[in-house]
Amino acid sequence: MLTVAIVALVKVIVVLVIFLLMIAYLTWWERKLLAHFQVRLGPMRVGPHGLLQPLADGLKLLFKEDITPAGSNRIIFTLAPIITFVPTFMVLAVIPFGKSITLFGKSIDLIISDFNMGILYIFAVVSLGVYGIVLAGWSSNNKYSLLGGLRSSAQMISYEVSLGLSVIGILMLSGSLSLVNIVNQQDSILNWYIFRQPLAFVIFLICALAEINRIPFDLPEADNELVAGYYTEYSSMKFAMFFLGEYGSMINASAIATTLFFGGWQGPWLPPVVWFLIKIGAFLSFFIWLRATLPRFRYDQLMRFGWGILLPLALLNIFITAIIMVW
Amino acid sequence: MLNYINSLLAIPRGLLVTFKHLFKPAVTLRYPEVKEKLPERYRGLHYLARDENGDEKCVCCGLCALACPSGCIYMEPGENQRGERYARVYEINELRCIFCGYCEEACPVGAIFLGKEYEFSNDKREKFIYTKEELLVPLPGEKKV
Amino acid sequence: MEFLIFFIAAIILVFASVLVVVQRNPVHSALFLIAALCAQAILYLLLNATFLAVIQIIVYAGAIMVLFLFVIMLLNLKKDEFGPERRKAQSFFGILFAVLLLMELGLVVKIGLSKLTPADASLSFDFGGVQLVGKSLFTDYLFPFELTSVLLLVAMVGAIVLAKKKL
Amino acid sequence: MVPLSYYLFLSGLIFTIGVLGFLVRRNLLVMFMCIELMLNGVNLFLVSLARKFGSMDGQIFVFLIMTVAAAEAAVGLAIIIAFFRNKKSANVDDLNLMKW
Repeated sequence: MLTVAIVALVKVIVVLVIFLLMIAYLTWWERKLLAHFQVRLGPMRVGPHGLLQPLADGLKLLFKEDITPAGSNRIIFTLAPIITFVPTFMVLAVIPFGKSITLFGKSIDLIISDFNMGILYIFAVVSLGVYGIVLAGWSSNNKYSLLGGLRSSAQMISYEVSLGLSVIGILMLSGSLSLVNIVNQQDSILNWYIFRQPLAFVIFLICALAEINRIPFDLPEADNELVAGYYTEYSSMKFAMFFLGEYGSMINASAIATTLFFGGWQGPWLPPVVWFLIKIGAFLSFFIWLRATLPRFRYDQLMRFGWGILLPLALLNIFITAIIMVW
Repeated sequence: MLNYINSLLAIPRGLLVTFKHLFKPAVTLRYPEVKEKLPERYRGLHYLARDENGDEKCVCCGLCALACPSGCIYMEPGENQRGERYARVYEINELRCIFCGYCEEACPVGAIFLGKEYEFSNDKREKFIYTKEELLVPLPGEKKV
Repeated sequence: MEFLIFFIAAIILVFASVLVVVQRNPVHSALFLIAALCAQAILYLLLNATFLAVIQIIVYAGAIMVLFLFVIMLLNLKKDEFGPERRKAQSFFGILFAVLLLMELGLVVKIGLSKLTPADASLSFDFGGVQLVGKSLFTDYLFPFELTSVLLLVAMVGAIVLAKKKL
Repeated sequence: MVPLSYYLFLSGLIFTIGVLGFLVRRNLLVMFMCIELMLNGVNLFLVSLARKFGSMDGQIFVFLIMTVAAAEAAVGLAIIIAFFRNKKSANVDDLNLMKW
């Protein structure tokens, strides 16, 4: 009992630390890569090639003045960043990041909790993340924030439907809701679900982009129309929490996409954990690449695209999968 | 239908364009360490020239002040020991100056020039009124004011 | 351990439910309702209803309550628009009735429990899991299940008709 | 192992709180939330009995109640919006057109 608890605790701590480090260096990587896409250099001053930039940013944010606007709802205003930030951590609990290893004569699974309904759990936790944004928008007592919050909640609810439906094809093929089983089924590259569910992958990717508010779906925080959307009024550590939450959910989206479609930690030669990190990194770079390329959607286009194109496509995907399975 | 396919293909096309840009060398200049090569006719901070004897060329005729569209040049004439007219006071307000170079063109004796110096920022407004001592080219062996 | 979790979840559930009723600001009420729903999901987990616990969070906390919050923000009620709240007589009778109801429920549960003969049934391995829920949903309860789809369709049409200004 | 009676009393308590709120509050939205509370009390009751008898029927019922709650929320909130649009209020006391 005690050893189980200790092992679990160690796993949680290690995963959290690595996750936070990844978030920190994701901001650096994004700035750097984006700069090179735009034929610039990006951060160069703090440390060699700006490697200590995340540290400097963090310190700067920590020492900024923490402002709570007058007329805002103080409790909810403080609560909102926490609500956006915590679910991103909770998603990590069910993502397998490696084959089980043997340590001190004990076999340890490289997953925090092998919950047999991993995918449903992820959806449950992710759906709670909307509240942070909505409440932040509402409690700031600011028109831009409220508009940003409303927009984002509408966007997230709309795209969550297609996101859920796009995964159902995989669930039908795998016959399991456990992410561990899904990864184990993709043992060779031909068994990766991207090849068996290409349409689902495209829908999943688009919906995931919309869920994590990345360009081209960054309407909630559209800088040039809404100042900064729902976090216009936020400063200092609270702003940092939104920032962490956003980049954390970006990593989560990559991790889930990797697990579902790209065989998770499966791969030859290299250790499984390394493969997992490489695949996540590729996804993150792809997101940044998209940011460097695509313009933002208009709001009505966004809604029409979500309900009019993605949802029918997702349903069609389920339909085709069912037909092929029964055949 | 063809329209749709075309607009869908626009996304990978755009991605390709940005991808090509990824490998271009950055145009950024790392400023304080590396400085931009200024063009030949760059107009920066003024300086007052001296003749071959090391005397000031300026005869305080006032043509530069007349030509100046922003009226930033102020001068008071004086007479030196040899009885020649010279500028006792010569001030240029660099905050008002628009660096048009008309003073340089107006000068009949070739005394005022616009140099290549552009790093003369300061946090006090008074420091931008450059006096004659600051504008004159230092004599060899003399330290610049 | 199980007792501890039960009591924590139960206390959160009861307090949050009371606060839903007591809070003057509807947004606060909605937030406490979300907290209550999450606490109840924990109770479901204790009762081996894993699938229901997850569905509770996805459907209730993730969809229905977001809709509530959305509407509250859309209406954006000012303080004075809440109207006169809690009339004295009404509160008195309301509380009286609630206490009577609670006593009655308690009595019913007590009497009912004494007549309940079977001991705890042994549970199958994945009781409350997706497979068992799915199996009974698509065999024994197929007709109600299909009816819910009709119900949802009707609700959707109804909501659109009601919310639209002009048809 | 928590005794069944605890769960049943708890669900009764939640149901009662829902009823109380429904009777006492005058804000339509909060009344609606109290209905959700009542439904949840019943759900807890059903799930705990399902556990006791080791049969899935109770859980299936909860599942069905949840779909009903979702449908109810959609229609009910639409009604509230329509009401608010006409009366600029969310108070049940203003909902008196068919009173006489």
